[in-house]
Amino acid sequence: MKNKIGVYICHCGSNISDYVDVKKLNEITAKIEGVNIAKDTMFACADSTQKEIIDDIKSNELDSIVIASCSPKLHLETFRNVAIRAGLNPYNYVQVNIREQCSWAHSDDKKGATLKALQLVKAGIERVKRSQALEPIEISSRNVVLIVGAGVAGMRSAIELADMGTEVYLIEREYFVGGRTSQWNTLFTTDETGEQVIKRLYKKVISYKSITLFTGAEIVSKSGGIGKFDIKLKIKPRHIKPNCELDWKKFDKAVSVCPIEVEDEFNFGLTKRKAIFMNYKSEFPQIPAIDTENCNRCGECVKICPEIDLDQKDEILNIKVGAILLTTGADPYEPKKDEYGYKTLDNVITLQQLKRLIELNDDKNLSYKGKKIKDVAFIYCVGSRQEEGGNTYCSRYCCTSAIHSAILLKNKYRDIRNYHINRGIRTYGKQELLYKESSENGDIYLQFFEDKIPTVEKSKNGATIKVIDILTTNREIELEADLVVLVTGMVPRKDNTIAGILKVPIGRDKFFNEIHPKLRPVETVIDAVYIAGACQAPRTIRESIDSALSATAKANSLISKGKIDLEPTLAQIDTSTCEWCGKCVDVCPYSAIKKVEKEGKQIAEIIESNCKGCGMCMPVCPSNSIQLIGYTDTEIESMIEALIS
Amino acid sequence: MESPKILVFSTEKISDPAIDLTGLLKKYYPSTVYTIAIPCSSAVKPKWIMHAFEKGFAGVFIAADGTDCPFSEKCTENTGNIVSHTHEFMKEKGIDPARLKMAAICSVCTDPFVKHMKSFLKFLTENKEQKN
Amino acid sequence: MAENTNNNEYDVLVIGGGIAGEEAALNLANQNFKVILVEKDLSLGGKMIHLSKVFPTLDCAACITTPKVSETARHPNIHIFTYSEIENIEKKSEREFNATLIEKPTYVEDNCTGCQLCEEKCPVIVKDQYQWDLVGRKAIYIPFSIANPRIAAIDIDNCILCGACEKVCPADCIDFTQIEKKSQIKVKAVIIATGYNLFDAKIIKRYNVGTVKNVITSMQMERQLVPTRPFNNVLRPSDGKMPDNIAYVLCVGSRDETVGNPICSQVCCMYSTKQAQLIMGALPMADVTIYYINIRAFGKGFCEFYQQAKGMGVEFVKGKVARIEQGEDENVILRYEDIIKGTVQEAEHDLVVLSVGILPNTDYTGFFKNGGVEQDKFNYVKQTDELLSPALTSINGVFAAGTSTGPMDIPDTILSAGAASSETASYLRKAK
Amino acid sequence: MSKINPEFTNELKKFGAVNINACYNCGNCTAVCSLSTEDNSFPRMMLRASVLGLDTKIETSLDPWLCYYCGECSETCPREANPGELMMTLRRWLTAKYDWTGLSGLLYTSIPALIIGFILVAIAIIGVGYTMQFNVESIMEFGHDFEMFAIMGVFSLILVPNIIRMFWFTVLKEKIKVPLISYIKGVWDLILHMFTQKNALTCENNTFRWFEHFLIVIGYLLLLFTTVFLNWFETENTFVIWLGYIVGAIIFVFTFDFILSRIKKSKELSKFSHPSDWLFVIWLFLMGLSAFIVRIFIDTDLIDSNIWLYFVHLIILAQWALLIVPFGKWTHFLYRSFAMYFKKLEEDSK
Repeated sequence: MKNKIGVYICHCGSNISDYVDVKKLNEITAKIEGVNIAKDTMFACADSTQKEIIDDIKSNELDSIVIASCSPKLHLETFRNVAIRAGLNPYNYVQVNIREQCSWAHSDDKKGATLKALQLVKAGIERVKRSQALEPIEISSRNVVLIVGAGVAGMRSAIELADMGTEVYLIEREYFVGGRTSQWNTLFTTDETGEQVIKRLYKKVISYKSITLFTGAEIVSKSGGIGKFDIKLKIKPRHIKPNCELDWKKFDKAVSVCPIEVEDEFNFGLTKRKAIFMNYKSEFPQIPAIDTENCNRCGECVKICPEIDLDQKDEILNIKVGAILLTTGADPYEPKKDEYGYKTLDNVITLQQLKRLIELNDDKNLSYKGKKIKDVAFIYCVGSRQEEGGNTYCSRYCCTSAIHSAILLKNKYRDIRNYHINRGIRTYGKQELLYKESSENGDIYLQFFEDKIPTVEKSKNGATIKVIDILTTNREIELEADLVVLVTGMVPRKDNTIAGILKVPIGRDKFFNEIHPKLRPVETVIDAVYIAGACQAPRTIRESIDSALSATAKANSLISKGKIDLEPTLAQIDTSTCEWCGKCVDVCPYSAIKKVEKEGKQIAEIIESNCKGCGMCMPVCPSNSIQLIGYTDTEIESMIEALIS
Repeated sequence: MESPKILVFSTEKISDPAIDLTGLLKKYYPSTVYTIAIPCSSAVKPKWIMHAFEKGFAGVFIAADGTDCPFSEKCTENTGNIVSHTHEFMKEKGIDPARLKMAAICSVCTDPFVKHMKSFLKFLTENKEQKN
Repeated sequence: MAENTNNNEYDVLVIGGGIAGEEAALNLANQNFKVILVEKDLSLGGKMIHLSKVFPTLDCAACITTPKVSETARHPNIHIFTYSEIENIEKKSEREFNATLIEKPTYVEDNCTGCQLCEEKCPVIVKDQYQWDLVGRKAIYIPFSIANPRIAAIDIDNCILCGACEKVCPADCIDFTQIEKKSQIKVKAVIIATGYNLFDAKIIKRYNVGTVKNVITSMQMERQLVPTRPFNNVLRPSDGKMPDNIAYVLCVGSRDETVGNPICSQVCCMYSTKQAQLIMGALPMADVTIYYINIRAFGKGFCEFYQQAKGMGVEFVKGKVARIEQGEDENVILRYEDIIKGTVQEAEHDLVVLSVGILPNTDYTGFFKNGGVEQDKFNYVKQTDELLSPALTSINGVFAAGTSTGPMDIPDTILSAGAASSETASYLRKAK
Repeated sequence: MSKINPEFTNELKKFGAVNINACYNCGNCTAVCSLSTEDNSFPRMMLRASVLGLDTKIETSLDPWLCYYCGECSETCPREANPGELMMTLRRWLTAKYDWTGLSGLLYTSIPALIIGFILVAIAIIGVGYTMQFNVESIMEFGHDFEMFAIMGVFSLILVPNIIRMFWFTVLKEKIKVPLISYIKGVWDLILHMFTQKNALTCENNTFRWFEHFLIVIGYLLLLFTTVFLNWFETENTFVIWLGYIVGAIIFVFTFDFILSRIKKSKELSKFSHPSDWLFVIWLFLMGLSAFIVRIFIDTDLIDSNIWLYFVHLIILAQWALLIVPFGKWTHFLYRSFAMYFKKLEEDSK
């Protein structure tokens, strides 16, 4: 208990003293037990007063101070600084709000205000008496970030972190980097190609010594927390001997002799590929891969290419990092069988397939399954904005992407005619210009309501689409299309085991969830685990990059100093009374409590690096074994008593 | 006759700034309203509330974070649970559960705060008179 | 880095103290860079601090902005100049910019405690720009209740120099002798976070803004919905009646070639939907109709938010309002084509809100001495590597954050500011 | 059920329509139009039908005729799709559609055909002159006879059948049952509309333009009346001569103003001009001007030595009467009036 307390009561010009009898207050305060000095002052925040307080603390060896003035939101830090300058622990300072919550709120009741001020000051004194000197909790951190997913967001963030002097592990589940963007070909709104963009990023990534890239790599397990994560990685073999120069002609031949043919996921099943493959010639890393799952180890390829090594095995690697950034991206929505004729009609494909189809076709003709394509009908919001069942959210990028694809088609193949059967075009911002360009190209837009969706039927030349068009007074419009493109949106990755390993919360839409979309948009409730790009929500490339760079700034400022200061306001468990029940764990939003065994007894323990000091665990504890520093039972209860006295 | 005393548990980030702003805007509420600020409204212990009643507070008001809570989406639910638990304790002790109230107060919700204080005080005063 | 002790030297100049500028400044300051933040207005907080609740989470804007504002104001690495402007910036070489800072006089010294006694005594009443002219303020005034810094300023254009404020000020901080202060500063990088302007609906003649009384802008409605609002409820201007049939006109100044702004403002659909939901709360009996071309509910949780509004009974009518005219009883008549019915309709509402779009704030164009920052065709800052480095501008070392590069909602603005701070940090570190 | 015909816009583009595909269906054009009503809303639906190629919908519609092209819709169109010009284009397309000879369509869409047509008429007139050895007296008499026969011929062989075709497309084909009395009751309105085009006054800020148009119509009809029935060029009656001078002057002064505004593109409606628009105003101007000058030459007895001048006038007149009146923009005057009449019938039938 403190017993050399200094109390200062501020007039705040006349803002307080006009309504609160400061002099009288001061007199009474001086008599309270434990109070060593009681003074009133015109402006407590004035430089001269601050100096005076410092002198008082030093000369009278005060052990704590109370200042009754304005709201702590204004000057708590100011006076904590005063305490520090006087050599006093800042947590042995209590600010009592007698302006906003007293003199101003009760200027209609001077007597009441004075009485209240007195009680507030008393409560402040009681609180400061029981205050503990606290130091911020300091934990060391590694200036290393693990980035999961080497798509645009992951690679861009890796480069930026490396620029800032942070070491990076960049891991990619696939054999090649680039994620969805590499499949995307020409991009809105700059008309760069995915290949170019990935090339720019990859060249930069490999130019840094501080970035270590693993392809075919996944997280197996995680331990530790903020500043000190220990991660176990599993790396799939590529089956090509390390550091060898590969002869491309031999590789081509090896591909041709490979007897395995599987659906090519890179082209969304439009083509087949071999077990030994590269998705496109300029793909990175510039080394082919043999996918272990499909290879039957016949050895035909080894006969041609001695660089191939079919005996390579999974590799397990342990890495130590300070923070984790998830940029795992999204999957395209896979339409259900027969959804608008998908997989039942010959000429129904998804937008993603169309993107690949444009890439696979020559410049003269667009053909699909050997048939020349002239009329292309885009059906929008497939798998997005569903009122029942499926996804309720809007996938954000698809309107613009479909329109941009239509423009590309029109520019590349003059006689193409595009029909956009949509639910209201959402080309927000500058993307609106693409919508205009496509319209002016002669693309026809038809709009339908969710409850009257278009029908796609087989016809002689392709498909007949019937749609009730709200832009033509709900008239039923019929059109013939050679190719039906389902504009499918984004869904969370099918395989999201990483969320389980890292305990990243999943939102209503099944994407990873941030703490707060505005306050902390790239942080998760797991400290030092950040999310960016399309794993968080459907996004365009630019938006993904914005979020990736944002996460970069946050991660860097957290771990680059080598140590992390945490607020000392933490929950504490009374180990003698705790009878493990787990209720506190259920309610804690930060997974900051774990079960431990101590002296043969199961009890809860606070993981200090995770605790944010919200105190939610306290009221649920049946044995009242949790106290929040600064808000302990004795502090609060003595304040209550002082307030009522 | 002295008017009944109300103890308000406010939250440092959200509802306490609203109570500050109430004073700033010179919107008056009774001077027998006392505030203790804590990090989150879900951290109020029933024990504290019971202590306040024991020591003579006529009413306790939790100015909750509601959906604005910076800590958890479940704050409203958690605070609600605290209130209902405390209500049980109050019933055991023969205290009218209506003497404990909770409402979400956003960081600029000055009018709602004043309204709540005035009506709560009115209720407590009437209640007290009836008892007398 | 922050060890730099020279008063006129900083690592980064952030122009604009709105949410973007604050986020960028905080990120950099947390990485130990010394930041100077220049805001032309009297308070930090930009436009966001004036908003009511924000979509799609409906959390209160002040609850998000004010902690950020005070964190910025408190940060030891951030030096704030409010009511100040940048006159010019000259790039000397990489990581070497000279800028001229102008501190405009407020005629009130910084030791003002914000007690507002002067306001009570000031005899001059003018329109309050922070309440979008809905109510009045004095010639000496605290900008708004949650302003930061929360100190008074004298609007010298309207002040009659009666000296009443000087007499009553307990802190003795009124100083009529203040003059504009010019100073030279040196910085290593610049972030443009100058934000946006709102479209002036008067430009559209057939909307009769000004002559038809009960037509207000969305920002005026926003102010009526804020808890710190000027009136205690949503009222229409002509007679102070509580409206019970409110209309929103979307795409006012957006997606419109005739006003030179063919792009979509990205936020109006959602803020209108949000206001509609809030009105449903404030005036439970009121009908709200939103006239739209396309509802752009594209972001995380937006579409669900739009569906929620529909579920609450907000009526969405597809059709652009073509004319706004005066009806009987001060009511307002909207003429539009109901696209779904395919017929021309005239609807009467007692209050009409124009959901005005976003235009670039082109202040930044005047900053740079030799060769300005390149603009895109709509006068936003041109993003020279839009896809991979969205914050880069045509000048190395000058970065753009938030709506200075195009229309954006708050979450996107914060991300964009984060990106700008990140690029700035690595630009600064390359010097080492 | 309607089938999309995307080729239609290409066909329509030959008639003029410019940027209609830019439309994003906001409905501003329809709502801003002073003539559209709840029961009768245009031009967006016409634009929509054009974009989708719903030609039967357009063929049976009277809406294009109800538009007086004040330009408000085009001026305020947020996508600059120019709906006003589309309505004008549709009038051209419909004129071609109604015309059983098919010449309208040809002249609208092919500038070479147009030039050939004009040259052929000029050659024919010169040929006739040649057969008369360029004798002033007989040529002027021929001119007068030609006028009468041309009017009657064009009217009975082309315009009346075309109006009947229009009636077929818009009323009969649509199976609109109209009581006989409505046909009679509407006649007065038909005549009134024809000569005053009073609906144009409903358009925003259109009073002066309407007045100009009205004066030209009156001037034109009077010129027709004086030349055909009063045989202006051969009369000695002072009143007729003066009347002739005045109406001639009215025509060329106001048409000159129209031409000027098309050149300056000052008004929305004059920003885009189809060849047929140019032809119409220029020929009307030339008619007024040449008639005026011919009369001066007659009054100053210079005509005998300047017979070429009358020839020029006669060629202009013949081109006007044989090409522009039956196949060109002149027909709008009739179709528009009948469209009002049919519209009234349609309304009465409901």
